[in-house]
Amino acid sequence: MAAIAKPLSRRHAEEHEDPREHLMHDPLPRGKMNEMVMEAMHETGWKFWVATGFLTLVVLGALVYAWYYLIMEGLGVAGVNRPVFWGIFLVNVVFWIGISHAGTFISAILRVLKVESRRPFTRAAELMTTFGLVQAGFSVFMHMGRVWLTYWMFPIPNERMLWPDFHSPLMWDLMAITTYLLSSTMYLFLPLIPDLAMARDRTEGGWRKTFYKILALGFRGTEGEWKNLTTAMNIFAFAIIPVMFSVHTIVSWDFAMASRPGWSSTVFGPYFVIGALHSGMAAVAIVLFLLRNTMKHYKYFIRPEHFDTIGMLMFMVSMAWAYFYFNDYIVPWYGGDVWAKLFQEWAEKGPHWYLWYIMLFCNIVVPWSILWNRKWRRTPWLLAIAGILINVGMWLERYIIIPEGLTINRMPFTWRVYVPGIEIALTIGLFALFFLLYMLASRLIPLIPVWEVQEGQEAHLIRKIGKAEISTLSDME
Amino acid sequence: MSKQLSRRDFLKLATAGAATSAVLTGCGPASRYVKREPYMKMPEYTYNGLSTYYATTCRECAAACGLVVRTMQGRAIKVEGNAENPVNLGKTCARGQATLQGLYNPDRVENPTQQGRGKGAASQMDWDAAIQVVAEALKNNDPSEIAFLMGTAPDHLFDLVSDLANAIGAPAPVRFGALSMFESRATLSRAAEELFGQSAMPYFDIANSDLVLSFGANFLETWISPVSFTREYAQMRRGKPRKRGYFVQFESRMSQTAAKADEWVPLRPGTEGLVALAIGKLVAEAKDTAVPASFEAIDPAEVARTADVKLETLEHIAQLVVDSEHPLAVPGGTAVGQTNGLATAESVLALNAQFGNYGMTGGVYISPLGPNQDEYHRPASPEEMLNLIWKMKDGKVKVLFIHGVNPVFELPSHLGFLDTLQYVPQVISFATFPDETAVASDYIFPDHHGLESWGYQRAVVSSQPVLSGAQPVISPFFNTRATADVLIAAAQQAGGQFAEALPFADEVAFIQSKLSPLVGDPDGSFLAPEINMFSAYFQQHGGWWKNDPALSAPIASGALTKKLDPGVAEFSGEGEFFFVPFVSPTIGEAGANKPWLQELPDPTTTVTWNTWVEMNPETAHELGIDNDDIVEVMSEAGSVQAAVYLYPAIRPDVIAMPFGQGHTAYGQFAAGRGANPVNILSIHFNAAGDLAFAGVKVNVKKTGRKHELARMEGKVGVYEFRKE
Amino acid sequence: MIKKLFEWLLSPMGRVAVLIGALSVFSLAAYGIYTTQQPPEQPIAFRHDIHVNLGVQCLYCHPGALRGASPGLPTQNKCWGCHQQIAKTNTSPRLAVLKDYVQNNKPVQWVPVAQVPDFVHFKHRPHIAAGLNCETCHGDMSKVEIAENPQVMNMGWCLNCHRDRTADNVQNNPDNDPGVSALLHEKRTKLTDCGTCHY
Amino acid sequence: MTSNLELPVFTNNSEAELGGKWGMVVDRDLCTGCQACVAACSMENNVPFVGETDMAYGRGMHWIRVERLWEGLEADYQEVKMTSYQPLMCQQCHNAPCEPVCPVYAAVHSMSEDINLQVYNRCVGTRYCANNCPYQARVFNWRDYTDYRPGNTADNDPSWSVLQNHLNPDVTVRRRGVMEKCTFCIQRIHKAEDTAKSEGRDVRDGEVVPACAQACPANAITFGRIDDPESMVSKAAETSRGSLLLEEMRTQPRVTYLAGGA
Repeated sequence: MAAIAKPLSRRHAEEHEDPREHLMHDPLPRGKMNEMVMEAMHETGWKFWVATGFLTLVVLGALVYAWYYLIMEGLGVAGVNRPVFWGIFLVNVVFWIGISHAGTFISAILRVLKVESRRPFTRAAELMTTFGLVQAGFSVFMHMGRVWLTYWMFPIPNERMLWPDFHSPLMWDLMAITTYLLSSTMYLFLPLIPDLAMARDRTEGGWRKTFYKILALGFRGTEGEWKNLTTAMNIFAFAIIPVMFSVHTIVSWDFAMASRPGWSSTVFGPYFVIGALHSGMAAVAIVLFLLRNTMKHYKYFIRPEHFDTIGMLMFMVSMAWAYFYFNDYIVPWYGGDVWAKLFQEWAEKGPHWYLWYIMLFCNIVVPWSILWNRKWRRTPWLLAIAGILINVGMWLERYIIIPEGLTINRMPFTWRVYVPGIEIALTIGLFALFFLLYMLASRLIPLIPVWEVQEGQEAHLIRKIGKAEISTLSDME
Repeated sequence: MSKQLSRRDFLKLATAGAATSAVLTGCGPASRYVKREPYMKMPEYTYNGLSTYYATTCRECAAACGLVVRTMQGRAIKVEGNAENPVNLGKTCARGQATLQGLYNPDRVENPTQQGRGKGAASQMDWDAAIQVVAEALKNNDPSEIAFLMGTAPDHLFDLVSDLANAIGAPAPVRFGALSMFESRATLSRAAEELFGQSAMPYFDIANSDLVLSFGANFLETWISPVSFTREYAQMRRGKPRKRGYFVQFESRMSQTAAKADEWVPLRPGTEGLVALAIGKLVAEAKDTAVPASFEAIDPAEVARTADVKLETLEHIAQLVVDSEHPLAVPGGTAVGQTNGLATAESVLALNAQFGNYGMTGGVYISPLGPNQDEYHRPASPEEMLNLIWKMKDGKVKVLFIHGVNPVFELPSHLGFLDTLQYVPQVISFATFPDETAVASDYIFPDHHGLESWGYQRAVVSSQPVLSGAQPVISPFFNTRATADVLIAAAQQAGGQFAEALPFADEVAFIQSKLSPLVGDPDGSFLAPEINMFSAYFQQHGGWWKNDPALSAPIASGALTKKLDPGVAEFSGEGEFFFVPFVSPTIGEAGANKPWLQELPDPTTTVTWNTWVEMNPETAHELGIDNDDIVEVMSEAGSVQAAVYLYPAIRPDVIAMPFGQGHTAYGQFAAGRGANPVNILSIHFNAAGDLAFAGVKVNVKKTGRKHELARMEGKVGVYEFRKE
Repeated sequence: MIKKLFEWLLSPMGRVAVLIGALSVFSLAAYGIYTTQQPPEQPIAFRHDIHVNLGVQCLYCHPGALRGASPGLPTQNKCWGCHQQIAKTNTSPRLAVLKDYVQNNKPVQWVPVAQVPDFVHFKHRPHIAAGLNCETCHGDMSKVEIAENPQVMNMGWCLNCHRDRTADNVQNNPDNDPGVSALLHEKRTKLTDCGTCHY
Repeated sequence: MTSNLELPVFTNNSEAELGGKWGMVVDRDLCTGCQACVAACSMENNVPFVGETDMAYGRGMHWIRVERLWEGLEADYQEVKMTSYQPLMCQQCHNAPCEPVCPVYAAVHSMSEDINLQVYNRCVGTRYCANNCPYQARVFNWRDYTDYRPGNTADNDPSWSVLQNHLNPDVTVRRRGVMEKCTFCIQRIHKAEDTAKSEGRDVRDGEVVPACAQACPANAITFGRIDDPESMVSKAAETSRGSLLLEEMRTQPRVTYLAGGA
C-alpha cells in the first residue's frame, strides 16, 4: 500500500486489503480451532495467578472489608450528605448497567442484523453484560442504608401485610434489572451450550468434565438440537432488544421521574440508552484488547477487523450521544427553568468545572479525533485507550448528573459539595471484582463462541466454492 | 444509686425474647440498644405510664423563666415553658430547652471530691466529711476573711448566704457572671442612678413602643431576659392591629438582633452616645422645639463624620422619631461596653427623655423589686471583681466559697483570677460541673442540678414583681447535695453564731421562712392562709407574683438638663481593628457542655461547635485571608486563635468573636473546643466599673492553618454560587 | 468422590447417619421453638393463677392500662401492702424472695413478657375503651402460673384485628346502615394508618 | 397469612382532602432566629446530635432549621441585608413528592391525619425521598448517632447512656440507615386526640402544640386544624402576607409562611 502515491478511498482500500485479514476468510480446521480455544482456557501462566491473587486481595480488602465496615458504621463513612444523598454508588449503578448494555446490544442487534464480524466477540460482550449487572446490583446494595432489609422490596406475602410500592421508580428499576439479569444470563447461556459440549468432549475426566457435563445439558449436536437452539437464540435475540432498551430507560426514570432541577427531563430515556451504549461499546473494545493480548491464540480470533467494527459503532454512538447531550441543554433552555439553568451553570462553572470539560473531551473529542480514521480504528491499543477514556468520560457524566447535580436544589441554603469517602475503595473493589470474575470465567468457559466462528467460516467457504451466488449460512438461518 | 438508668419505660426492659422478636420482625435496627436498668425505688405513682409535670425555674441564665418539666417514671424528659409565669409566659429559649442535657450530663461531678486544685489525684469523700470541712472553714477563719462568690441569679441561696455573711460579720457575697459583664448591668443601674437618682434596672417597654432605636442592645439574644424581650419584640411587631412597630439597630456588626431590625446602622464603635445625642438634637430641631441642654453642644454633621454614618441617615431616623407615637431608645451591649459606656447609657436615657416617654406607654420605666426584696442588689461589676482579686492577693481572703460561677473562664484572664487563687489557703467550690474554677479548687462539693433543687429566684426585669419558684423534678441523680443544705448543716455543726445565723432544719425550711412574708398578700397570683399551703401552691404554680404591674416612672427632671459628653470611646492597644466580643446567642456563658447547644447553629453565621472570627470579606481579602483560615487575633493582653468566617454584615474595621467556647475543662463536649475571646481583653473600666469589653483594638495574623467551620448553611448556595 | 459419598449414603450405615442427622436438626428446631414459648425467668415466680383466682383484678396491679399507654408493673410496695398482712408470707419459701426484696429495699426487676418493639407505640387505653378484655390479647391468666405471651404480637396480628373490626360486613353492620358504613370507613382509615402506631 | 392484602391508596384530591387537617403558619416577621424551636424539637423528638465533623459536612439531623440568605452581597457592607429568618421543617405536603418514590411505603401519607409519615422501621434507606423533597426537609441517619459518637475516643463509653435519659418514650429512637423528618409532633396529636376521645369531644383549637410552636418565644409558629375556618391557624394563614413555599411545585404544603418585613 505504501507504494501507492495518492491516498486511497475507503472502497479502494477494501479492495486492496488482504482477504486473509478477515477471520471468516482465514479458516482453520475445526479440530485445530477447538484445540486452540481449549488450550487458551487450560494453559495458565504464573502471570495469571499473580494477577488473580492480586485482584482477590483487592476484592477482599476494598470490597468485602470496606463493605462490612460500611454496613456496620452506617453511610457516614461514605461521602454522602445533605443534599447530596446519592453518591458514587449510584454513579456506579448507572455506569455498570450502561456497560452491561453493550454486550447485549452487540450480540443481539448484530445477530439480528446478521453482521458477520460480530461472531468472535459476542461471548465476551455477553459475559460483560452479566458481570456488569452483578456489579450494578452490588452497587445498589451498597447504596442502601439498611441493606439487610432488601427483601422488603420483593413483592412477597408477609406477616406485615405490606406490599412494596409499585409507584416508585426504584421498584420499576428492581423489576427491570432483575428481568434483564435473568434474560441476559439465559442469552449468555444458550450460545454457550455447543461450546460447553465441545469442551466436555475434549476434557478428560476431573471436575471440569462434570462441570461441562452438567452445563452442556447433554448437547450432542444433532440436527434437532441445533434447530431448537437456533430457534431459542433467535427468540431471545429479538426479545432481549426491547428489554435492553427498556432497562436503561427505566434507570433513567429514577432521575427523570424525580422533581429535581436538571433531572426531570423527557429526553433522559434515549439519552441514557445512548450513554449506556457509548460506555458499553468502549468497554467491549477494552475487553477485546485485553483478551487478544492475554489469552493464548486469541490473536487469531480477534483481529483488527473486529476493532474496526467496534470502532465504527463507537463513533456512531458518540455522535448520537453528543446530539442527545446538547438536546438535554436545549430542553431546559426552552423551558426557562431557573433551577435547571443553575444546574448546568454549576456543572460548567462550579468548583468542579474541570470534570465537565474532561467529560466532553473524553466523550466527544477523543472518539471524533481517533475513530474517523480507518487505520487508527484498526489499531487495537489505540482503540483500547479510546475506550478507557470514553469510559472515564461516561463515568464522569454520571458523576456530574448525580452527586454534582444533587448539590443544586431549590433550597440554596442547603447546597453543599460532595467529597467521596469509602466509595472510592468500594469502586476500586468493584472494578477488581469485575476483572476477577472475567478471569475466572476465562478459565471455565470458552470466551470465543468457537462454533459461531466455524459456522461463519463454513458459510464463507460455501460461497467461495464455485463462483455462483450461494447464500451464506446466516442468510440461510 | 446506679449510674446506668433506664432510658425508656421500665416496662420495656430488654429481654432475650424481645431481642429475638425484634430480629424476626426485622425491627432490630430501629430499636435502641441501650442497657436498661430500673430506676431504684420508684414511687408507686410513677409506675403508671403517665407523665407528671412539675413547675420550676430555669437556671441557665438569671432571667428566671418559669418551666414546666415533663417527667415520666422518674425521668425528666422534656422542658416546656410555664405559661403562668409572667417572665416568659410559657416560652423558652434554646438554652432552657437544653437544660436536660446539663441534668443528664455525663461529666457531672458525682460525689463530693477533694480536688487538691487539680494537682494530684482527686479523691472522693462522703458528705459528713464535706460538711465537716465547710464547718471548719467557717469556724476557724476570721469572718472578715471569708469570701462568698456566687452566680448572677438573685436566688434563695444568695439570700441565705447574705444572711449568713451578715450574721457572722463576713463581707457580703459577691455575685458575678460573664452575662452580667456583657450586659453591663452595673453601668445601666448607675446611669439610672445618675439620671433618675435611683439605683435600679431601667425597664424598656418594647412591647408597646412603635419605634425602637437600639444602641447595641442585643435584647433578642442574651441580654438580661431574652425570652421576655423576644415576646415583647413580637408584640411590638405584630401585636397591634394595623401598626407594625419599626426597629432600628445601631451596631458595628449585624448581630442576631440587628438582623431583625428594619434598619441596621453600622456605627464606628464607641460613638453610639454621640449618635444618640445627635438624634436627640435633630429630633428637637425637626419638632421645632427648644434643644435641651443635654444635646446643645452636639453638631450632628460632626457626629456623623465621627461615627462614619451618613448625616441623612441620622436625619431620616430623627424623622422616624417625629412620625412615631411611642419611640423608645434602648442602650446596651457593645455600646455600653466601652470606656464611655456610662455616658453612652446616660445619653440614650436622655434621648428617651427627649422622646418624652418616661413612664409612658412604650417608654422607659424603673423595674420593680422582687416580692421579698427591699433594695436593688446588682451583680458585681468587673471592677468589684478586681477588688476581690486584690483582696485575695493581699491574703485577706482565707477561704473562698464559689457557687454558680466560673470566674476562671468568665473573667478576662488578664485579671489574673486563676493566679490569685494560690493566695487563698482554701477554695471550696459547689460546682455541679467540673468547670475550670472547680478544677482549680481544693474541694468540690457538688450542688444539685437546677432541676433537682429547691429554690426561688427573683426576676430582675419584669413589669410585675416575680418570685419564680423551683422544685426538684426528679430525685437527685448523683451523690450531690444542695449547697444551702450543706451550709445549714455546716453552720449547725460550727455552732454558736453560725448556728444562730441559720436556724433551719434544711433548705426548704429556709425558703419557707423567706416566703412567709408573702402569705396573705392579697395582690398575689394566689392566696394561701398559711405557709405550708402557700409553699404547695408556690410549687404548683411555679412561683408567686403580683397580679398587677408595679412599674414606676423615672424622674425625668434631671435627664434633659444634665450636660452629657460621651465623646468617642478610648481604645486600648495599637491594633488595626476594633474588637467586638459578644455572647454566643445559643451557647451563652455556660452552655458549652450541652451537646445540643453546641450543635445549634449560630443565628447569624450558622456556625456550630466552635468559635469563629467574624471579618468583613473586604478586610479579609486585603489581608489575604479566606474562609476557615485560622487567624491569630492579638491584643495587648494576649492572643487567641480561631477560624475566620467572612461575614458580609460587619464593618471592615471591626473583628468580632463569640464568647462561650474555649474551655479547658468543663467536660468532654466543652473542653478543648474553640477559643475564649475574653482572654485578650485588657482591663479598662468605664466610669461605672464595668469592663470596656468592646474597647480593645486588635491585630489579625494568618497562621496558615485551616479549620473548617461546621456551618449549618451550605456555603456554596449562600455565598458562592448564588441564585439572583 | 461425590459419587462415593452417595454410595455410602445408600448403605445401611449411611441411612442411619442420615436419620441421626435429620433427627438432630429436627430436635434442635423443636427445642428452639420450645424455648421461645417458655415464659422468661422472673425475679419472683409470681403466680398469676392464684392471684386472679383470688379475685384480684388485673387493673389493681396494672392500673395504667385504663388511663394510659402502658399498663404499669407493680412495685414491691403494692405486693407488700397485702402480703405483710398475710400470715403465709412468713412461712412460705416462695414468698421469702419477696420478703428479701422488701427488707433489703431492692427494686423488683420484672421481666415484661408481652412486648412490642420500641417503634410500635401501642397504647392500652384505646383498646380497653374499645371494649377489649385483657384476656383477648394476654390469654386467660387464671390458668397460667407464670405469665407468658400467648401469641406472636406482630404487625399482621394487629392488622388482622383492626381490619376485622372495621370491615363493613354483616357482623359489624347488620342493618347495612350507611351511617355505620361511613363510621366504619373512618375507623378503618384510622386503624390501618401507619401513623397510628409508628412515629 | 391473609388474603386481605391491600395497597395503600394515594390521594384522590377530593375537596375534603385538599382542605387538609393539620396545618401550620410561620410568621417570618416574628422569627428572631433564636433556635429555640430547633432545640425544643430535638429534645422532644430524640433528634441526635452528630458532632462537629459531620456537622461541617452537612449531616446535621435538625428536623427544623432556620434558614437565612443575604441580599445585596455585592453592594457596600452597609447595604447588606439578611433575608428574614425562615424556619423550615417538613411541609407535610398533600401531594408529597417524597411519597410515591419510596419503594417500600416508608414515606407514606397518613390518611387519618393528612400528614406525611416516615415509618422508620420500614425504611430501607434508598434516600430517594430526600432527593425528591424540594424543601430538603428530610434528614438521614448516617450513623448510629444516638448511641455513640464517631471519632470520639469514648465510643462505647457507658457514660453516654446517662445523656440519653431525656429521650422521649413517645418517639422512636432511630438508628443508622433510616430517613427521618418532622412529624408535626404526631405523638402530641395522638395524645390530644386520645384525651379528646376519652372525654367525648373534639380536639380543641390550641390543644395540640408541637414542640417548636410551644417553645417559640416570639410566637412565630401557629399550629392547628386548617379545616376549621375558626381556628387560629386558619385565620393566621388568611392574611395577605401568607404564601406557600415553592408553590409552583404544586405540592400543596400545609405550612403557610407569612412574609417578613413591612
